[in-house]
Amino acid sequence: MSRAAVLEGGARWRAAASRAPGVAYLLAALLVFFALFGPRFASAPNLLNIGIQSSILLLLALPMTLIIMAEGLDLSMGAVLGLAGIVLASALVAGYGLPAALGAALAVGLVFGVANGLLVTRVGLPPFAATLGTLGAAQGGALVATGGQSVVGIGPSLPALYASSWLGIPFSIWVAVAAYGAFHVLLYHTRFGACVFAIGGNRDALALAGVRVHAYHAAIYALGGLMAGFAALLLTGRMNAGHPTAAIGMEFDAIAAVIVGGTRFERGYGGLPGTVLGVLAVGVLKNGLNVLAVPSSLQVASIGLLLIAALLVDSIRGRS
Amino acid sequence: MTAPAAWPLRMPSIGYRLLGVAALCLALALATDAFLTLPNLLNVMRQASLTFLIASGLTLVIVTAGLDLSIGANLGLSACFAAAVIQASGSVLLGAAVGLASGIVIGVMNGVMVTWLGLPPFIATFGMLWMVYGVNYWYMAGTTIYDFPQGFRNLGSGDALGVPVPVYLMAASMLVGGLFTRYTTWGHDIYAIGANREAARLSGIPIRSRLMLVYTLSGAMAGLSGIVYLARLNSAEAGMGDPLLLPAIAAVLIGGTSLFGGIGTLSGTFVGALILTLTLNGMNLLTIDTNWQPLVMGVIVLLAAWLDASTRRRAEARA
Amino acid sequence: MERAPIQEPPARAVPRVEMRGISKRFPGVRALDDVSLTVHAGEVHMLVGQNGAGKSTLIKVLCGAVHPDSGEFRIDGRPVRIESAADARRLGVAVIFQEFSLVPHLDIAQNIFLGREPGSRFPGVVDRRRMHAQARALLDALGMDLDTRLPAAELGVAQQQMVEIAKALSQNARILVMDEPTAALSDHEIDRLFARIRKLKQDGIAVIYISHRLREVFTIGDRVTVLRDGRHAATLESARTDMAGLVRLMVGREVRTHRRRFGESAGDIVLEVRDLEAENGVHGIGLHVRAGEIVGVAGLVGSGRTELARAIFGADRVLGGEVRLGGQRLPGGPAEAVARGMGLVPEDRKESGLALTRSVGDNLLVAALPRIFPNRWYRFGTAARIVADLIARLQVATPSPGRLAKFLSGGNQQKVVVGKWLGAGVHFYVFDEPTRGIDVAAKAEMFGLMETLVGDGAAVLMISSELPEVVALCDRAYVMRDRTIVGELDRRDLTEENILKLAMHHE
Amino acid sequence: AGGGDESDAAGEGRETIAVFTKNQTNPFFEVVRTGAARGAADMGADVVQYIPTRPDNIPEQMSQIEDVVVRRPDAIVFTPVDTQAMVPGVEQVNAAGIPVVNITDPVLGGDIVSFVGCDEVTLARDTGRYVLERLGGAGNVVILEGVGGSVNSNNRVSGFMAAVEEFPDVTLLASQPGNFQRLQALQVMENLLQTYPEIDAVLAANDSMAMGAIEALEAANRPALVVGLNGTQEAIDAIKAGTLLASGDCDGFNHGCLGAMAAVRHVRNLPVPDEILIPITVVDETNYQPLDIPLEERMCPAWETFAGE
Ligand SMILES: Nc1ncnc2c1ncn2[C@@H]1O[C@H](COP(=O)(O)OP(=O)(O)OP(=O)(O)O)[C@@H](O)[C@H]1O
Ligand SMILES: Nc1ncnc2c1ncn2[C@@H]1O[C@H](COP(=O)(O)OP(=O)(O)OP(=O)(O)O)[C@@H](O)[C@H]1O
Ligand SMILES: [Mg+2]
Ligand SMILES: [Mg+2]
Repeated sequence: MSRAAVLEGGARWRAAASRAPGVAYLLAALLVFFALFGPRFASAPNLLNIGIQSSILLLLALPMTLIIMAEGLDLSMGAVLGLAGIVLASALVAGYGLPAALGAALAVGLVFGVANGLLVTRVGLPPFAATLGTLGAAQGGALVATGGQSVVGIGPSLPALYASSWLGIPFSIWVAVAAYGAFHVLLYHTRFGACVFAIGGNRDALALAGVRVHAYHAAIYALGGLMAGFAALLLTGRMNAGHPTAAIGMEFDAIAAVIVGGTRFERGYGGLPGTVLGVLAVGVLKNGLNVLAVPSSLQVASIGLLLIAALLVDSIRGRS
Repeated sequence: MTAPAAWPLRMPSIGYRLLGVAALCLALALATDAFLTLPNLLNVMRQASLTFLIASGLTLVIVTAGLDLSIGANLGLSACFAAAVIQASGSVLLGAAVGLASGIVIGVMNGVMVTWLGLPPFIATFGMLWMVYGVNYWYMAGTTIYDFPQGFRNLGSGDALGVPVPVYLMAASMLVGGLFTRYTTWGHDIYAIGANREAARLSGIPIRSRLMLVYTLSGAMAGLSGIVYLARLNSAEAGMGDPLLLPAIAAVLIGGTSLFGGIGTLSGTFVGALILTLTLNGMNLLTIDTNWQPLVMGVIVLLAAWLDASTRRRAEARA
Repeated sequence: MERAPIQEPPARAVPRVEMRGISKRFPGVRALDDVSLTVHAGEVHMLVGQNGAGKSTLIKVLCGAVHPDSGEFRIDGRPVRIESAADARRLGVAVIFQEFSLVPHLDIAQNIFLGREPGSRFPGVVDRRRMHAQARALLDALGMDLDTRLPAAELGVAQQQMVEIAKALSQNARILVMDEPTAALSDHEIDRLFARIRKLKQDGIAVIYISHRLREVFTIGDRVTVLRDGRHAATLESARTDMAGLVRLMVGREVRTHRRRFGESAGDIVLEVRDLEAENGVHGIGLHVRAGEIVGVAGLVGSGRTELARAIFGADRVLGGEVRLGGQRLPGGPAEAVARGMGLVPEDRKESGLALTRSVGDNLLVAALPRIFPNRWYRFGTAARIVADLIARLQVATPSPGRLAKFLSGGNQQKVVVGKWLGAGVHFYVFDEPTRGIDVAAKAEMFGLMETLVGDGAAVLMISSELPEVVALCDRAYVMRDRTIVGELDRRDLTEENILKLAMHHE
Repeated sequence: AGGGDESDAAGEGRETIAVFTKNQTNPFFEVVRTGAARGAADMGADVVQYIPTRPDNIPEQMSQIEDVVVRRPDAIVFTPVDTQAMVPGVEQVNAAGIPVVNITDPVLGGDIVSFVGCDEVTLARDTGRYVLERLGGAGNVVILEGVGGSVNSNNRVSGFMAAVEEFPDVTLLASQPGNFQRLQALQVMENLLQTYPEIDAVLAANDSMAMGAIEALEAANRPALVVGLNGTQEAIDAIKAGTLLASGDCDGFNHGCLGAMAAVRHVRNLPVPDEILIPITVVDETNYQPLDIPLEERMCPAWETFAGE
């Protein structure tokens, strides 16, 4: 009995390894390389740095995974994050408490997420066009509201929260870990999660099962907006200010991390662990190159190389 | 139009878009005296032509249900290479050839990644974007190359017979592109691939060589645009293509090309570029805060997408 | 219009399900025309009819997936409205669909309970332990020894079908609908399924059972309703009818199996395949087709016939062996195959046969462009002429060549897929399930077309699950099992029994 | 001679200075970086350059700061991509006990050893005044702003405004953002030329935009006086060619030089003033010569030139 279980466990590990996206191997290679050659790369403070730096991107990449699994896309996340950050900071400046300010940021995110969801499911717009439109709206909104200025003077409560740590682990990492946990449960242990797989994998099956597909589908985008709003907490805490353009382009990084992590635009294929690997790979690469003090132009090129190499590994393994 | 000309159904709602252009023109003519002057209209045409040049290759890529995010970076690198060669050799022709070649090489690499290596176009070209920027940052090392012979600069900022030179380039590429997409079997193959890649493959269309062609064309148009922008700006720097990517995508989408593939035209993209330019031109003439620009652009993209979603079904059912 | 006889069983309790006057039109097709159906508790009601007769549509109406244009329902005598799948579920209707409705990256248990996952103490969170235990129990009852954590993507067709059945059974439905549940199953699995159905009968469940295997009408059915071209043809007690009678009702005339006039002279070998092995799993394939021949490929669903066709055509990567067309070896790849004169009519015409969002004209020309316009210059006048000619020749029912392919009926779509090869100058055709989902008339036309083709010296390889078609139409047939050819039957030996014997052989 | 040994052996004597700049696209920062490298080399120290991979990206510069804190350079020479949003970054560096010299753009918080830069308001005002005097104190002008809302742009625009207000006969026609970018400035200028039949001078918040404006003016054949800010090589060449009237310069090379020097001096416990203001010059055809030498050949001034107590 126990022997069989062990064997089965081993088989499952092997199966997991064979399913692991190519980026897993690249990440391992990067870690080994930087640990050998990067001064103090493998020190605890530096590893924490990687965690801190990856946490905001992870908050966007988690819902992006679900959106992509559902054969969609959300280009508006970075802009919505920027706008939510402005709202959060402005609320703090106006003297509201942190919970109220966070609530406002979440509300902004939710409004945009729901708008995306409705545009995609009800109006029937292609996700790319719909979210490119809302990207413009959110970014324009943030710029118009601030005139392009930073929103400063947010008081000590948020910076203090951001700077806090527990068991030696900084706040933002705890947030990222908690978000991952929540998404893991959501995707793998709830009805909502099964619907995400089904919307991408076999939408008709879901409809025939009597599930209101549109509602769940829109909810996935709403969740994306909500998380963008929530990420404003970390971004604003990190900058001690709200800035309208601070998160521009982050959605592309999130999409790249998700795809590199093995999730595909077709048939509900993908998963969250791969996304974490994708986010970490980019984080480790940038951090390691900084620690090695590699020239910035080379860093820029390496990001492109990493993305393409990770996909190549997948493509080659897919063929054999 | 006769019946046969109607059946490659590629863009059903161009009428509405032209209506939009007319409405924009009318509104601007009423709102400002400066709009309805010949210099301003030529000015609008010049700006729209430049946007069209970048967006034209992208249109074909999107018709095949692909994407090319590297065009902005590609444009920048081509301009920088061309600039460096012109400065070093004094030969405008050589410089232009090198710029175009650089664009084509990047296009070919995109094509190889998408067809032979089977990478998803979104991320493959996004990765290419980073690599191209890396090369360009390294090559330019934070400098600007500027000051070119007047003859070369006319390519971007000059007029011929009172019409801006880029407008001729636009007209030429629209003519050639239009003939290519409409009157050659390659063009028809591209639409077939975009509409259903597997069916096209099983119909004997050589998918890989057609896609290679399209990505190469996209790279070549980015390279060409790089040269024209160089001539227009009289200078090149590494980041110059960055702000041009999203407007190019927006122009393609506003022009009615579908990201699902198989639907779209170059003339639509030109109308899209025109709508974008008119809007921005109008906002400038009315001295509206530029911070409003992203919002207005977003709304136009949404309107165009909504227009297609609501009219396409009816137009198709009528056929 | 004469009304077909409806035999009511001796007055029992109110029927479990009553459907009255159901009509449904699709663009170009009248799928259902004033159909009525009554099923009692504890009854297995068979639904038979030719392809496209409207069986699947009728049950889709019952389960809320398709909205009828008119008609009414009663369940246990009470009038009900079924607007959505959720409504149907609430009313106790469970369906096993003909097209698989599994989600590839969910595991078996998740698929079985999709949309009805057992909840835990936390709202929205699924009690996975309970879900897997229940799934286990369901699979055990069907005698299936599968890990409930396996994703559906890793299951074979038969296993998928069993999961579908488990999914329907898990709903504790009062009305269970099965649309061709045995199409992919072996005898052993069918026996278990039937045992299960008998048990359900005892529990007082109403079962509607669609099948093309007419024998099942007599083994498991109590009554049988025959649909013909979307109309109700008859409802009979199973015990009071026989196979010949059923077929007559289905076809609407005396049994007229399509008999081809077989030409004596088969020509030269057009296609020769030796030792073919492909990435998709087919292996050890050797076959040949002569000019003027229609050669069948038969086998059970999942036996690898489609894969064979794709390997020959070069659509899937070939690992070994060779394919010779007209004596020349094909280098592989559809482009080369087409250039040398081979055309494939794939089984999933919507996925890989047609561009649904393109016009009929574009679809008809897509393969022919290099031949019609050798200098690559597209002339609309020529194109229009050729398209008009093809439309007339194939009698494609379309209002204009500009009509999008997605608006055509199945039979007309199929004609377009065949038509694209006519213009391309192809002399060797592979037809994969050419009659799937097309109506009686279109089927006859399709057969006529194939005969014309071979009459003109072309050669045809035809894959079909309809054994009578194979028997009626083919000069010879190969039979496949486990992705390889297990036998060849020539004209004399070509009977349904012989095909099945080879196809089903149990070791 | 292994690379690792070098840093160890030299580690005793040579300090490592980390230099942060905003992007690798604006030529001004290349000048700053070169100056910093030269200044450090003059004092026998090494520099490592950090530039965000995306131009002016706030979270990325924040990450680079965190990474550099791990590497522990002896000092940091810092140009914030955003004056406000980088305050927590500086505070982190403070917490790690690494001295920070702030150059070019002020960072509005944290402890810094010294600020090296110039008064941008005055820079713009003087340059504006220069062109308006050339106009004879009367005429129609437009201002090309930088990135809307950035402190940089705000300071420069308010300097221009101050100059305009000094001349009652000067009319400000429009003040439009060109995002410090040549293409945008060019297009904005083209459109402004349609709206206003008479434009006598253009005050651009940096040289790139000035050059873009010149392109537009030349294409329209509408001569006007144009000034920019930063004194880039391109501007110098344009001044020589007579297309650009003047460029307000606050020598980026010296920002780099003195920033690096101040950092090294601080590490060596030498005195460093709280603020080193680089003098402003309005560069025109009479006084461009000192700037008109290739970047590689430029030398850092002696410390005392600007920072003598
Ligand atoms: N969604 C649809 N749109 C258009 N036509 C349809 C649709 N569904 C079914 N049809 C058409 O309605 C007719 C009846 O189809 P149905 O699937 O009910 O037949 P069936 O009796 O189940 O056939 P089979 O034995 O092949 O499963 C066919 O002509 C089919 O092409
Ligand atoms: N709908 C499907 N979903 C998942 N896998 C399938 C499906 N159809 C076929 N397969 C897989 O492909 C194998 C070969 O099946 P395929 O259907 O191609 O054979 P076939 O003999 O052509 O049968 P048919 O054409 O009647 O479906 C099956 O064993 C199965 O594993
Ligand atoms: Mg059916
Ligand atoms: Mg098949």
